[in-house]
Amino acid sequence: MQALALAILLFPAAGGIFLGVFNWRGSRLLTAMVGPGVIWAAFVCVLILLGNNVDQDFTYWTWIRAGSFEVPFDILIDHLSLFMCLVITGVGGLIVTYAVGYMEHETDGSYARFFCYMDVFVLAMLILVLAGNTVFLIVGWAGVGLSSYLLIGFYYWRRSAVIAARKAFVMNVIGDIGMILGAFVLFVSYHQVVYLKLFPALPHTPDATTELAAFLLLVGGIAKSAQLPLHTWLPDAMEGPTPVSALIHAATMVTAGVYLVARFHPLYDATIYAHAAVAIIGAVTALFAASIALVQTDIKRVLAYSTMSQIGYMFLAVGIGAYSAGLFHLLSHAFFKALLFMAAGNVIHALHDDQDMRHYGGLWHDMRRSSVTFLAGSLSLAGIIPFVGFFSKENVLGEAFSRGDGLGYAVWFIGFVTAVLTGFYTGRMWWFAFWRPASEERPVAGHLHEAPLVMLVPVAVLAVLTTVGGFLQIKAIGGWALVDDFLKPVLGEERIRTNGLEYLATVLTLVLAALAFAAAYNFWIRGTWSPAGWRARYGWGARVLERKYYFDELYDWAFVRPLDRLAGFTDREDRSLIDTGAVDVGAYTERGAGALSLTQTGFLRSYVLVFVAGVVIAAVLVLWRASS
Amino acid sequence: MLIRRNPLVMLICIELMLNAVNLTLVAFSRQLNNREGQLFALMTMTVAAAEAVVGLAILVDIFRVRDLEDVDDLSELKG
Amino acid sequence: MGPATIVFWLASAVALAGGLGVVLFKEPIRNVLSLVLVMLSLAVLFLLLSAQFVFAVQVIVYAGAVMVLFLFVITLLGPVREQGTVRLPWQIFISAVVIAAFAGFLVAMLRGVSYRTPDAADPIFGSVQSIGVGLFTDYLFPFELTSILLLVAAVGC
Amino acid sequence: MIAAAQVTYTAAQAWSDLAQIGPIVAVTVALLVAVVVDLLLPRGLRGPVVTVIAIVGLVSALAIAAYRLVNGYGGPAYFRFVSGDAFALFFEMLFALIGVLAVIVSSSYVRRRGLYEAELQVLTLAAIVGMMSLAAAGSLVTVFLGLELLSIALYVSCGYNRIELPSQESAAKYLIIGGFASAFVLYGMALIYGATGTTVLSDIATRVTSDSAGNPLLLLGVLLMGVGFAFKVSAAPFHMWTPDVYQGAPLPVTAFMSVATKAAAFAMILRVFNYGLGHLGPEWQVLLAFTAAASMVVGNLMAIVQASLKRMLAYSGVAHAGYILVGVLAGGRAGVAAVLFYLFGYVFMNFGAFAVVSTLSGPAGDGDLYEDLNGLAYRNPTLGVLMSVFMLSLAGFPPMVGFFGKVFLFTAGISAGWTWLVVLAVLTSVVSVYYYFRVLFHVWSPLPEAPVRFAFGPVRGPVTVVLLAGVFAVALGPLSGFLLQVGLNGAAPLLSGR
Amino acid sequence: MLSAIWILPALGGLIVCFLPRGAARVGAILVALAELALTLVVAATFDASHHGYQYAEQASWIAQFNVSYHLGVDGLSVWLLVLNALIGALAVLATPAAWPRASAFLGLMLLMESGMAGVFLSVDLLLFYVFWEAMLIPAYFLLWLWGEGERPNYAALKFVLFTLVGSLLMLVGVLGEYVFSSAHTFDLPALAAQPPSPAIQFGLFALFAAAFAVKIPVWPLHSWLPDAYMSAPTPFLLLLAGVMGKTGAYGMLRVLLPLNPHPVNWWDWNWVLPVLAVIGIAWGALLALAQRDLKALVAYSSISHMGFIVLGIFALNAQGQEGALVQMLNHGIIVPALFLIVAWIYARTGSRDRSVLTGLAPAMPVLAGVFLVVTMAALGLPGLNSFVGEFMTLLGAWQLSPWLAVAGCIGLILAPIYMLRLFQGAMYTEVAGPPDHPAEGVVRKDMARGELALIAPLLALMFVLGLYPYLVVHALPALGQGMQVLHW
Repeated sequence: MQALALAILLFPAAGGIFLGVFNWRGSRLLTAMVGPGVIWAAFVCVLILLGNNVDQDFTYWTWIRAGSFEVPFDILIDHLSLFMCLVITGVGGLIVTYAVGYMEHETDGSYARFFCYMDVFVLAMLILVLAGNTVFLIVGWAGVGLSSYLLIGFYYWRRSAVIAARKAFVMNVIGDIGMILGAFVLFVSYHQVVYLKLFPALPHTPDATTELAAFLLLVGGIAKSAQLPLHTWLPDAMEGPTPVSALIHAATMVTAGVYLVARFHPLYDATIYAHAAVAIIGAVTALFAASIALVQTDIKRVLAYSTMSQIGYMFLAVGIGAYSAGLFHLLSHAFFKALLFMAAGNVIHALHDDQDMRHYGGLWHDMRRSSVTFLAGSLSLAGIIPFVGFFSKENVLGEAFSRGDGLGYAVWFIGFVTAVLTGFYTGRMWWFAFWRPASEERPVAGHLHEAPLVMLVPVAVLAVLTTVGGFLQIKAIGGWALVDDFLKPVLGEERIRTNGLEYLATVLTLVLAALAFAAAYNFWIRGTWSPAGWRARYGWGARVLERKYYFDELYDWAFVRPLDRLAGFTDREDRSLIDTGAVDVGAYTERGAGALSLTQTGFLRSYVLVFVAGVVIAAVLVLWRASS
Repeated sequence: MLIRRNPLVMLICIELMLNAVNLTLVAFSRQLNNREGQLFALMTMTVAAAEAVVGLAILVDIFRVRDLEDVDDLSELKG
Repeated sequence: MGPATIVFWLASAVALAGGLGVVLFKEPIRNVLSLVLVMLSLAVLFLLLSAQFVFAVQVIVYAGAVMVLFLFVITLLGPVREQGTVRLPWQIFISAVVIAAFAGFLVAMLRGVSYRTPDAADPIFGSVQSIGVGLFTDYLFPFELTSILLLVAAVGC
Repeated sequence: MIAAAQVTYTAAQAWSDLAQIGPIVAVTVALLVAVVVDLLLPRGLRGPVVTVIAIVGLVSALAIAAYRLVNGYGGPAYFRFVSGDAFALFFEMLFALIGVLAVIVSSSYVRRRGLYEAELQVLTLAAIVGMMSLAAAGSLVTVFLGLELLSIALYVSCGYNRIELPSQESAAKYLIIGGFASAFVLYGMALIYGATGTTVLSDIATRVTSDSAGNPLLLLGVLLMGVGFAFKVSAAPFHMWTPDVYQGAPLPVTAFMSVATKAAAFAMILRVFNYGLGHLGPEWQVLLAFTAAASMVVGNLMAIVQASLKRMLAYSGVAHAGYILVGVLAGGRAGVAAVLFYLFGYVFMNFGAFAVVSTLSGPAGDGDLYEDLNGLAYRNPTLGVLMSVFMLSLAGFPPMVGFFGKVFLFTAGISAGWTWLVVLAVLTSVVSVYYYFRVLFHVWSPLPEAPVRFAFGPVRGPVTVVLLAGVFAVALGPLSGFLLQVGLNGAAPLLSGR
Repeated sequence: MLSAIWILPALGGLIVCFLPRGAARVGAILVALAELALTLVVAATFDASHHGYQYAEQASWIAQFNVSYHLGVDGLSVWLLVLNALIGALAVLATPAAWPRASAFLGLMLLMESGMAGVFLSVDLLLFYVFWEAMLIPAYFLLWLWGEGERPNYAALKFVLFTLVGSLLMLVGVLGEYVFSSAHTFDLPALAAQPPSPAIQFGLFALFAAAFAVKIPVWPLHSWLPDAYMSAPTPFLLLLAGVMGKTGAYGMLRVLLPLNPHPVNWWDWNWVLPVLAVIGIAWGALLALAQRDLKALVAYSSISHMGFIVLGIFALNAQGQEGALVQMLNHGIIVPALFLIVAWIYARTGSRDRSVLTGLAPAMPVLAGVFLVVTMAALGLPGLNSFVGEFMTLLGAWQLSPWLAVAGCIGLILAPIYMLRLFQGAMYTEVAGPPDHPAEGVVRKDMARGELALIAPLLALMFVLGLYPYLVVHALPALGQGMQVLHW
């Protein structure tokens, strides 16, 4: 079993290295085979491990040992990590197979390079999930940051992609530092690094260190999952190719924050403020992102903001203690968001990489199969009844509602409003892009050729999962909760007792979301409330939303520009203060020497004079010494 | 010695100083009643003589090259 | 005030005058002559200090031979008065100050010396015989050194 | 009839006394033979023959000194006027070595400059006799006579190049100030004699006890002698003569003078102050501390702005005098041994540097400016490398002997409590690195197109000397343990008095 | 065995100096590789369990001051020796055939390498000092005679004078140590056993710290570094940046801390230096941000990295100091790689100005890939080697005081910004088109096989040390007893 656990990591690693180093100029077919194949192999290993119901911490070698600080290289296999591995390798495999088709017009070099980066990403994500101690978690954490930098900046001949990549990476590093400091606090106060030893050592009553550690880890989570303060990199990350957005910015990477809180649930249970902060940040981000999504014209940006909003939901869930609900929403989100991205990818691919929704229209008629799958995804996103989205979102909102205290209701209400907004912008996206008759500027006027099979099959699989997946946990409507049972050994008992009321809330959100979706129809198509009219009256609101609440400008003004000025200042200072300081010393000695040499006049008599003067001084000294 | 500018006079001043030393030596010899002082005085006399001879030789050389009567002219070497 | 003390004061006065003369006279020849005067007065003092042999050497060798050599050289090189540009104006002033300080030290230091009254000198103290014996027994090595010294002086000029 | 004082001086004792001062005798014999030969031989033959005689004399002196140093040292001789102890033998060996080097370098230099060779060798021999007797001095009289003999020999050799004015000017300056200073020394000695009643150092050592510090005679004597010695060592306030004299005098004389006089003067200081007036420690240590500090600062600072190599080396000599004074101040066995070690090392460093400069001088005149060194390493690689070795050693870089000398000096200094002086020494030696590296800059700067002033012919003689000095400078580094032991033995007799 | 480690390059260097160009190059490579093999043998047979010095060689040198020629290697110095030999070999290999006066250059490089090996080997304080100064002389000549830039001599002289002020003060410290410590010897373990009183330790600490601070360099004494690095020729720069800085840090660990454990008088030195280190980290990072020239950027970034090392050393606990040592090795691997790459870019494009360089990635994809890995290692990406060092250093600093660790993190945040500016500035700005049809102007000049072979060992080490730092770390607990100040 130990070898198999390591194999999960070795497969993607081997794939990455092979593609990166050897197959760099090799055949495209080989690349197409190795890329996704390696991930499916990892998927198979996960399944085997799942089958044997392995629940063990495998240690391989000592990574660092400095006195009492001992960090082994160990992999923790338990239901939570297997659950995440399933998501990563499963959905990841689908996306990478989809990418084989999507990227075929790339050159040989870039093709191999793309798949190498994808494999490296999956490897890093697996390390993150499987790591058995905080330090290795950080290694995975930064590895994911690196691969997102590489993939966002994949089209490096586009300046905007390069800038976006760097921005994403710096944001991630800030998150890493939060994680590192959190690891310090944990080690310094509890002298443990390995999870299985650390969690029992944690106190049950909240005190300063647990709060501090929880907050610091939260900083890492926020940066990675693009929550409110550190979220500006996600929309720019859309510069990367669509499969990248699908895999990283929908299914796996952005959910790392949720996994983190779930994994450190003993720590978060032992804190009040940090735990509440998670929920609040999640809720606020959900609302914030949903509002911006309303006015976005680029389809991928809409999806990006919707991702941010959905992750807000997940943070909300884990923030109020409903860890398994959060993870179930994570699973469902992985399904329908990947589906939406890939379907959008099909459209973009067909329309020669045009991402602007205004040029779409008439897709229902021209690309029937992709439109159907996109519809399934949209309905699931909006939270309509049969789809998985409904069950997971309602599950989260239900838990929030039934938590019973002030935080629970406040958070539920924000979630409810966001659900409505989500319904609206999803509807807007569907009607405006797909249902509307073809717009004039559509790049390909005639019949759009549907995506090749290799792209359609993964989309179809995900569509099926989106529709059927809901039945995994229909707790929202009082049914069974398979996911909760699966995760019970790791996450412990459910903390929130459900009472009857939240079914009422669920029905309410369902109806309103459906209405919002329909409202979008006549808003955009029939024009009963013309967009232009709204924009005239609430112009300023639109502009604020479009400018993403001016966060980018704020960061630029607050951090980037002063940093450059400070750097310039230190550069000048370094030259003037220290450098000349040292050089001056040399200059002064030189000048002193010059003055001294004047005394050497060459006249004999002045020499004798100096001689006698010396005698006098010596006499004074000897006298002073003799007398003292 | 400090004031006069003629090198010859300087040599004479040195002789004067050495004479003074002789006087002190003989005085101490008498006071301590041992003859070392006087012998030492004799030694200094011979040394003074030798020095005078060499001094004059060098000065004669310089005078032969150029008529110098002021020691301050001797100031090519400086700085 | 026995005759010895009178002679002592007289000789030391003459020596002082000669010394001043050496320094202050403008004419080099006058300087040399005043130095001879100093030497002779010193010789008299030596006599008082019962250093007969040294007196003789001083008079014959030092005053006689060396001073004559000086006279000869000065007359050869032209006994012109000292004038010409004064290159170091401040030299005189500063050297005066320095000399005053130095003299002050000498006096201050020596005032505290307590002199032992010398006991009576036996007759052969300063005589040629005792100097001779001393020279060739105790001072043998220095004696040889002086011979080398004179050799070098001869070779040198 | 006045009874002659009965003095017994048996023949056996005469021989043993003579043996004590074997090296001095050897050099004197060589000197006399050289003078006689100089008179008899025809003009052409004179130079080389005298040189050979000089070398033979010096080598035999070296052999005698080494032999005596190895198996048992002698005691005082000639009524304690001179002594053959380890201290004296160490210096006699050192001076003989310097003499050999000097004679070789000067013979080829003089021939190249078309000067008259024989006299220079004679004068050098005379100077060495003076120095040896100075080092071996047992009494103030010998000290004075040795000092005067040395000085007069050097006055004459400075003025050796009769045709050129600078040489004569340097001789005149050196003579007048030298006379002035020796008058001071003499007066100091007279006062010490007056206070203690004897001129023999060992008696003085016994008579001068720590409580006699109040005696003004002693104080004044110490002051005056201290001033004279500082002059001879060219320590700071009294160093004014050094640069002019070094620049004016012919090169081998400068080389010899810079090294030999310093060593002899330090021997004298050690003899008189450390040994003779040991108990008056605080008094003369204050004096030397002042001169040491001043010479370190003045020496190093002035050296920076010099354009001429000889003047730069003169000032570096002043600075090194300051460093060695730290050892003298430290006193004790470690201090004296450090001084001896440093002097031995300094001799080779400095002499080597001067020898390299002397190879530059052609018939036209001494190659004295930095520019003359340009591209030396490319014209004559051995000279270039060796010059760098000397400069680095003077600057105190580790593999070379200079560094170890400084280490021992400073260790003695710190353990004797002169920490502030050691720190000053360290800081000023950083300044010294600046001008030593300026020399390196010129030596190694790529060969200029314009032909340098002195394209010099085959100079086997000085090159061998430089090579020998270089080997000593580098080899002594690691072997410093051995040399330090010799120094320690040398220091032993000196301190037995206290 | 140990004497061979420093004598071999010394002799080799001297011989190579006088060989003609071709033979000199071959000879130098042989000597360098032999040296590498020797150090590897020592490292391999080094058993970690044994405390104290292994392969110790002792012979009395200057008995009067009981100075002994005492060599020994322990956990601290074994890997630094290997680093010294490796970088030395790379430097010799990196010297192109058509190098002016190649034989003298290679000879001096080997001499410098032997000096540094001596520093790592010597256990006797005076011997340490002798090697410490001896390695300076070849460095001066290398920096000056083969220096690029407009005033190589000024830079070389400034470098020497700066270092000398420090090391001569250290000389006073060394002698003071001999005099004031009751052990009256120069042997490090013996001196560490009887430290003098805190007041004297205070003074001695200041003296020693001056020398080491200049060499590393620590913040206020770093102004020689830009001049020296900018005018140093690349092969020499590998040694200068890669290993010479480490001798300073090693000196702190070997000499400074054990000999004066608590230098407290007017103020506690053990607090002053970590603060200076942190300022250095921030200062170096900020300066790196402001640089336009790639080489200057890397130079300033190395000030920031060295700041981490000093911070680790003065954390005075196991994690901090072990992190410092690992960081020394990492920095010794990364900086030479960076300088090599900058030199290759300069060779290909003729300029080092960040803004002038246009997109090079399409022209040299392999170089771009290697440059990417090295940049990631340099900015401390977890998983690669530099992270391990920085993590443990900051952990140690956190235990000293949380604020120090937080301030240290500034360096961690700034690092990616300036490193990515370095990388993207050269590789990606204004790339004309997708890689397969690069812009006309950019001629495809990808990495030659030789260059790849040159940087391959460094890359491999980056990964190995990243994934398995235990290889180095396990030797550490067997540190010399001189380290008992560290309450493990």
